[in-house]
Amino acid sequence: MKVAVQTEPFDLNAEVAALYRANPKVGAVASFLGITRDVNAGQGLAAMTLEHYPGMTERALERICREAAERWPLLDVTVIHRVGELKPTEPIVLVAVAAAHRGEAFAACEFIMDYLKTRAPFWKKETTAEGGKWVDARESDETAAARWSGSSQDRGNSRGS
Amino acid sequence: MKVAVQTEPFDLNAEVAALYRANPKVGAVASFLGITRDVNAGQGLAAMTLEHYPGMTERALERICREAAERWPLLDVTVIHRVGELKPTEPIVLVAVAAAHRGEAFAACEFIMDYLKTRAPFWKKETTAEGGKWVDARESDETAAARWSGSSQDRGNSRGS
Amino acid sequence: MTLTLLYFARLRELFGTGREQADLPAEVSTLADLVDWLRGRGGVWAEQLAEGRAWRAAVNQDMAGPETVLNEGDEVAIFPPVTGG
Amino acid sequence: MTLTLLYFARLRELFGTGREQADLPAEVSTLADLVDWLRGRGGVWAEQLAEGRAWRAAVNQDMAGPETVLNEGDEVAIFPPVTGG
Repeated sequence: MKVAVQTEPFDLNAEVAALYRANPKVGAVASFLGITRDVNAGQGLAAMTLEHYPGMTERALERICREAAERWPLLDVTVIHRVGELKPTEPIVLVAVAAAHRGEAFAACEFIMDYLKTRAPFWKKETTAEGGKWVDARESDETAAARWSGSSQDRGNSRGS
Repeated sequence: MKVAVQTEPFDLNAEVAALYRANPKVGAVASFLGITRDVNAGQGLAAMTLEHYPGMTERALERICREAAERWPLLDVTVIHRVGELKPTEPIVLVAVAAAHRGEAFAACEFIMDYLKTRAPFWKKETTAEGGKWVDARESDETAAARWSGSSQDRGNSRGS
Repeated sequence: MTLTLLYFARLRELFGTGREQADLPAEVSTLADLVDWLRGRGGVWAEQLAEGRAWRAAVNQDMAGPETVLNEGDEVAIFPPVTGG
Repeated sequence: MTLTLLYFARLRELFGTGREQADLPAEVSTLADLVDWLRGRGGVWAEQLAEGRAWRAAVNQDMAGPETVLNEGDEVAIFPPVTGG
């Protein structure tokens, strides 16, 4: 398991290869890349600045990954989240999950993203022509995280590679 | 949309970057990498050979991607499937889906994989110490594909990036 | 009616060919008829295409069922359930 | 009781500080008490931490609720709902 919070870009090839190269049991790697969107379609967003809570952020990400590993039979997990200033079309976050079969890899990857969005202390500030603006939390993110409570624990266990 | 069937390896970085670099509306890229597992954990699988039905395979993959794009608001899709001889821990297939938000990217990526597994004409043959053996189809793959029929069309539309 | 018949994977190996041109008698009009006619060759053909064996077929590169009507010049492929990914 | 208080993002900017040591009166024993005490500062404190405003808190780097009991030396962070990813 690897959890990192960093200002530098990451290398998707290297991060994903690290999950399957060393372990011949890996049949599936599901990954998610979050990208800085230019919501105004080129008209305004110059940059996004990400603030975090050093120490707690890493703990929260590690806890989220452990919870995923308790729910599904995972072989490895990597979470990298960038902080500081990011330009439009730059990757912000990578979540990559290795498993024997695809069902659990997909489910765990989506679970980790849903929890990261609501429980990991990061805050985005958009810089536009009019100045800086803190991004509001989305209620849909709370909804997405909430659906993993309750009866959905077996999701992804019954499917093939 | 890009669909390719090829013997050569592919570059995950380049393929994924092509989905988001040119389009500032992309906020999410969900991707799946299928890897040649060494099911005997090092004791036997020397290689996997993938056969396909040239012409029909590409048509089937394109149709699967179009179906995904009809179900979810996608911004781009790439599917690359390798054929020929593959060694353990080598990637076989890449499905990468770009969207504004993560819910639809995850759902479409998993949908495409589930359909690819049951409707795209590829066949795997394992070469072990005892000789060649065609891999049997898994019933769990039929089950995975079947769950997309019916009422699940809206899956992934209600969630954030 | 003349058809191009393609076989893949296990069936290609067992039938000893991946491609043939077949001249079919007039009573063959659907995919089910064609498979029945192929079974008539006996041996591995009868065995592999027997009732209850899992095989799939495509006509002109689209998945097809037993009732699919065949036409002069069609490309008909018969193969095991797919196992890609 | 002395606590380390941390503020992040919008709250850090509005409060004009990201970190302070606070000496609290004896009647402050829970997170709810602490927030009530901070509201007593008036101005942006009363405004941003008012009932109905969305804020979150962590005690010693774990998410915490109003009933969480505070102890000498605790690190208490107050911040807006998170927006990473």
